[in-house]
Amino acid sequence: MDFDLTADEHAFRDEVCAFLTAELTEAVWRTERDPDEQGQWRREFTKAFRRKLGAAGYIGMGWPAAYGGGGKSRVYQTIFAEEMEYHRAPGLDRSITYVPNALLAFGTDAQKAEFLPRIARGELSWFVGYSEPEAGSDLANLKARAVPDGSDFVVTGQKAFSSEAHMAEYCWLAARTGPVSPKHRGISMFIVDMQSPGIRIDRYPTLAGWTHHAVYFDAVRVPDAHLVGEIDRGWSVIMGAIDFERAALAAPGLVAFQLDRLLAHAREQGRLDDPVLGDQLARLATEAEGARLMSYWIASLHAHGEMPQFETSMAVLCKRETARLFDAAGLEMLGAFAPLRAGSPGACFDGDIEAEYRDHLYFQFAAGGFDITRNVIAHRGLGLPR
Amino acid sequence: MDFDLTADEHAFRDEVCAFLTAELTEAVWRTERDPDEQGQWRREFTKAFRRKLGAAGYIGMGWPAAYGGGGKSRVYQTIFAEEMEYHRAPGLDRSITYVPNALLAFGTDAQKAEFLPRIARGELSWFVGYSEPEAGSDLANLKARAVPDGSDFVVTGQKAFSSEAHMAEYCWLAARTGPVSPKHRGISMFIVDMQSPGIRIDRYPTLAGWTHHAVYFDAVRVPDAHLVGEIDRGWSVIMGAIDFERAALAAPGLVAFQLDRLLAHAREQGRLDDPVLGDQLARLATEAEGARLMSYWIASLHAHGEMPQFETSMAVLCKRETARLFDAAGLEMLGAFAPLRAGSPGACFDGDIEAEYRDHLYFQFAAGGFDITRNVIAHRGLGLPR
Amino acid sequence: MDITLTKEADSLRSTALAFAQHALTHDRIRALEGSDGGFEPDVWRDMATMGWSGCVFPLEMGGAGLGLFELALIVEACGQAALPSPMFASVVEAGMLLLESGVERHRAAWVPRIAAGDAILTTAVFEPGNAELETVATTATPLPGGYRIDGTKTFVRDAATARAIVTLARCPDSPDGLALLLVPSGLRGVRRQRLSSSGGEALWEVAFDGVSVPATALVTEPGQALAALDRLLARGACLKAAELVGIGQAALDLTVAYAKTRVQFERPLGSFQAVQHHCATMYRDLRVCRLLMWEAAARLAAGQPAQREVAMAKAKTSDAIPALTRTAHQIHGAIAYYRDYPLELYYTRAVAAAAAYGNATYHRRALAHLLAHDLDTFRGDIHHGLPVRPR
Amino acid sequence: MDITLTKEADSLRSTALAFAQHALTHDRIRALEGSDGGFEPDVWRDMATMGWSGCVFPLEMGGAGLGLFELALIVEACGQAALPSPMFASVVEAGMLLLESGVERHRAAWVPRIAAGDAILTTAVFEPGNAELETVATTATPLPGGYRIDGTKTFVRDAATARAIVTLARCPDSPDGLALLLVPSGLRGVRRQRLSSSGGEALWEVAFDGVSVPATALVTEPGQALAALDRLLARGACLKAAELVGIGQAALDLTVAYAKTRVQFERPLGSFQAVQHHCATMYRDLRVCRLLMWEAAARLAAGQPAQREVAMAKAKTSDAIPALTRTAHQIHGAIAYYRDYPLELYYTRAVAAAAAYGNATYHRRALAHLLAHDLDTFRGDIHHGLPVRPR
Repeated sequence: MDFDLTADEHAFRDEVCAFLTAELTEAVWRTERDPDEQGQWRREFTKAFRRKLGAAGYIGMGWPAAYGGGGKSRVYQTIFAEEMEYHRAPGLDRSITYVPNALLAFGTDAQKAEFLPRIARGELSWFVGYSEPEAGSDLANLKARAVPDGSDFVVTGQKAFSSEAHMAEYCWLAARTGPVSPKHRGISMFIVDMQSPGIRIDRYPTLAGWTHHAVYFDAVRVPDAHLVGEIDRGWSVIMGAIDFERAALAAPGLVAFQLDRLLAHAREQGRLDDPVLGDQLARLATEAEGARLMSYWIASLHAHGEMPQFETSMAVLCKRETARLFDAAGLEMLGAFAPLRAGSPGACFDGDIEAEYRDHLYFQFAAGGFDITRNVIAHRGLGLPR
Repeated sequence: MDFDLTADEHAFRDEVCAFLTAELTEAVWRTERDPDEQGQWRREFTKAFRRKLGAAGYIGMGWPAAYGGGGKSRVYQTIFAEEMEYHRAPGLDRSITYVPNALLAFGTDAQKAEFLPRIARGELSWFVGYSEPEAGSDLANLKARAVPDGSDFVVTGQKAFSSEAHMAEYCWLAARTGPVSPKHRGISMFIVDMQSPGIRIDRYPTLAGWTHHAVYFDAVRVPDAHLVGEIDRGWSVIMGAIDFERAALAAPGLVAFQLDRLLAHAREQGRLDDPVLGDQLARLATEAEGARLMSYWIASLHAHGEMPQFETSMAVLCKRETARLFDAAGLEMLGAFAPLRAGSPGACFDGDIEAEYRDHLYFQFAAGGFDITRNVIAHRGLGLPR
Repeated sequence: MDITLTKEADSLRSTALAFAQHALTHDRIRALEGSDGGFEPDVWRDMATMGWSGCVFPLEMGGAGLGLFELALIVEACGQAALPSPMFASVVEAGMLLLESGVERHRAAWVPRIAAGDAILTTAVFEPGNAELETVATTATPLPGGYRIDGTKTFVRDAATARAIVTLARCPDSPDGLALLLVPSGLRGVRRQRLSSSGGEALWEVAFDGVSVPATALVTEPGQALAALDRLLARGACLKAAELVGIGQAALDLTVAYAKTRVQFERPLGSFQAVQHHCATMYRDLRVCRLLMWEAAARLAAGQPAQREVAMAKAKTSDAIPALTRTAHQIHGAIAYYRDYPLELYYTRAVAAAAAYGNATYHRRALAHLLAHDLDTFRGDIHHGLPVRPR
Repeated sequence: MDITLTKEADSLRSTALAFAQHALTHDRIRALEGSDGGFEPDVWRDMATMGWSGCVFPLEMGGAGLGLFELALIVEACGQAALPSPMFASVVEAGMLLLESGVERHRAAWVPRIAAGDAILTTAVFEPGNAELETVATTATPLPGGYRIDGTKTFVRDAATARAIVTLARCPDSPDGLALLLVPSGLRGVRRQRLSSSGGEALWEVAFDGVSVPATALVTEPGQALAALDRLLARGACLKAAELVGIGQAALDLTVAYAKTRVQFERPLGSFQAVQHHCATMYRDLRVCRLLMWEAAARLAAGQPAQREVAMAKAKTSDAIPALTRTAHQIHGAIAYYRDYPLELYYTRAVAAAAAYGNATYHRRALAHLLAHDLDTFRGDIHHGLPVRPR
């Protein structure tokens, strides 16, 4: 039981912090932002930045050495994720958290050899093709179909809410290959080259300002070799890989940044001794500390070889609920100036707090969301009956 | 639209307030309290007080003139209930709110003639025999049986959570006369003389300090004439009468008293200008005002001849959730002294705040409770599907 | 005591809502958000024709002779429809200020035109970095025969369409040190810059750089500005609370409708108990908000003191309605995260209305101030008199 | 960084819990609540035999040589079992005070006996009407060869069973104006009155009426009382947080077990989504509470500064655990409203533990004080250094 970073961990943290500080200069913040993109970095910048992460050895940190991994514990990965979030750096997403871990767990040797080195170098962006208009929380309801044809599968269907689809080299796709009932059966996983003929991408503006995508597959051919895991058994891949995504989502850098931003504002306004504000910031700081500990607790369990499952969902819930507390409290603290947006006279922090208040809405429903996550905790964590 | 009391209403309020102030003297508070009783008044005092309410004309205020009623609108009844709660007076309960209104709606002429005059004079205490160990929220699950035998029914079974059973002249009983499925059918309502042979009452101490009762019926004979409504159709009586109970429960006098008590305490401690406490009292006072308006809104709807249903449940929820906010906030405000109980050195308000913090627990689950009431609002108020 | 809408009020509300909900498509509303005017002139003309712009003004000034309560119902309906209009700037702010506190000259000149919808006026009160009115930095320096105005104002509604701006400034001529001056918006030295802001209002920063106005620009009698301002702030807060109630109703309606039709896990979304309980809480909170807002509006309309009630209404709506819109999105999920779904209109308007005329924190501070300095008012008209039974 | 229990700690916790849960029946626990002693001497002897009373003391004083963190696990287990004992008074308060800050004379005399469970000591710090320690009214007046103690103390744990009371008083002899004096509880002039209180502790008001003690009664070196007191308050808050975590775990366990078996509307109660979500929230809050408490305890155990962490742990547990017990009752319904159902043990103990050693409001004020005067400490060891990127 040790709540302090070790000397090594501290050094690593300082190294990551120095790397990010050096990369994300004032000039970069001025020139590389793009409100059309999720995360608000220009897509070319995100791709280039991910290559830098690869070159610095930050991508394969936790992989086995056989695949070029650094064999570093989850604590290091959490430190890295915390720093990335705190600095609001681009590139730490499913392309380097979810897909390579899912490949390691479920891919063939050939698939690992084909993709892992390129992922480790930060060369690949992935679009995870799960959600559809009628398959959100109820993911097993998906309708996209993959029909065997010679040594290929032929994929037809529509995917929604498709982050990074417009900049992805590959799609990690869930499609129906088998019966519709029971719904969880008959789903298979594929790796699809986004340059394949028959793929069309539409843009949809979100209320957060950036553009999201829908992807249409029209008789897109996928070679057998790019089937991941067994046919009709894709659901177990999806379920087995959920934790890879959750662990990355639980990083506590966002709330640390949100807290520091409000503290900076209060200090600038000479309001650090305002009793009512102090009471509120005391509450928020306590919640932020709780979220941070949750995240490192999960990392510690992994470091001990345990396999936290619903615990990781709980950590994500805790982090995201805390972030939403900060979103609302931030607006309240800005008072009359809260609604002002980027570029407006009077906007504090260039309108970021209001922008995040919109952006973070997806915390409440995406990747399980607050309600479904509570179902998961109740069922898997407490064993309550369905 | 008028948020002020009319001159008449104001005069009535002053009259009730003066009546209660005169009756509930310091001496009465010293001598007539009994921690073993729900409401903490000696049972003889409660019964005597109810007769005084009857003599003063406060019981039948809303009944039709034909049954000795005063024909006063719900606004007056709400004013009366608010004052009673504010003064923490005994006697305003199911015996004068629920039973007579249910009798007016569902009783035979003979039953009305037999019971209403005595109720109006405050002579009768009633025990409402609904709940059983296996029939709480799921009331239709009740198992007590009433079997026809000659011109009587013979009742056997067990009732739980039986307020005032030990001081009741009569029981307003729900028992099964028909099939067990569907559960809502086959229930009938009876009036049972509590002096009948075969009735046994057990006492159970509650965590609130007072004693609750369980009532056992062993072949208790009830004459046909005391069947209320049609046989096997008791569920519609239960459902039809729910609003009578709810409307009384929604009275806002409790939260007004809770607020004033905290204000008195803050003033006594010279803390009215404490900013953090001020922020909290501002929140609480706003919630209390909301609860008060909800209550008078329901009364106004009734006064206009409308029949609010789920709205009344919403008002009860609002009042009770607000009361629970006050319970927790009261303990917080007392700080280290919060846990001290009646008679202890250092106890504020003779430990009432901590006692109510325990007592009011039943707000959260009884008469629907917070969860079931939300179901009701969702289904009946918003039309959401079951 | 009668907390129900009169038949007339209920009918006014229904009519207003029916019009407001059909006046503009959601696409058009979104398109107007960035425009200089911010509203559709044709719609505003229709609203004037129906008597809404004149609703609160006396018959002899071309108004409908109704009161602030009826105006609140109209503002609520516009909030529920996300319908942009200069109602707030021209009627709630400048028009009622002139009606209640204006000198005869300006009242006679402007109120009938505001009531008819022929002229739009606005007010300039708040200042950058100084939104809580503790100090006013803008000055009206006496000149021979007039004043020179210098300073910068912000959160000025509809400055691009307003003929004139009723502007608050420090003024040594007045006993309370303040003056409200009517400044034609085309005067030399008046410059405006659009604020980019959450929600649908056209808000501006307006700079007055040595702007000369005649002595007749004074809107109120000397020493009356502060009182006029107090009434403006109370009215603004109450009617922003009304707008929030409309916003909350719309968000709840959208959510309930969606929950009834959307199927997930082979069941309607609305059959899940978690969704039901979220919706029930939204409904409960909305009802409390509406009752508090009604009370504040009724008291203001009757000319009764309403410090406590306005602060409660604005504090509660500013907390509860944005929270309600967050829950609405949580229930909707991804579909409402897109701009083409109408829920976002309410999400962003809730933020703007909560921040306008004092947010929840601001109004709780006002209540805490009452608590410390005027306990009777804090406790309200209907109270039982402290201390409680001394036990 | 490693936020997991060591095997040894986990094993200690399991052992402690298994013992604590079987030491007394619920009926016996309830019966003890009103008694003067408040605990079962046989059980305390067993706890001493297992080494718990000595857990935190050095081997050479007959202790187990473990630390505050292990003590927190034992206190948590006792909280989870609602098991009364003089652990808090004798070990957490008096014993550790003597160990850390006591003069050799008293440390050598008492710590081994406390560790062995042979003697129970307690502390008298708080005063009636003055629970927040801003001022101390009790006085230790210097006499030739000793002191005369006058004053009244409250919230004195286990005063009826304690051999001696470590008492805080104003004292002109000490540089910090304060003294801690060891007062044998049988001395003339020491009177005690039982407090009637929520929860299971035997709390007393103790009056010192001209009580004479020798000069050797001084527990700490002159000028060291305040520092000893600070450590006592931090330790007390942290271990009350540990107790609250145990209370929360017990309430959650009872609730989940009940929800799995109780059938309503032909379904297990726990299959209702509302119940599931309540339970999930309880579980989430409990986990956060436990992690915060672990952190505070680990820092105190390591002798690191822990103002922030202790305040956070006590503030959060004091809010969240009583709320958790309220939800537990809401889910149970009427059955748990009766005294013979064990949930009420936790309901009332949560109130008592939340109020002891500073409630949530008190500790948030402490955090706000840090915020105003020591921003780095407020932010914690792991922070990135304000200001954030200036945009």
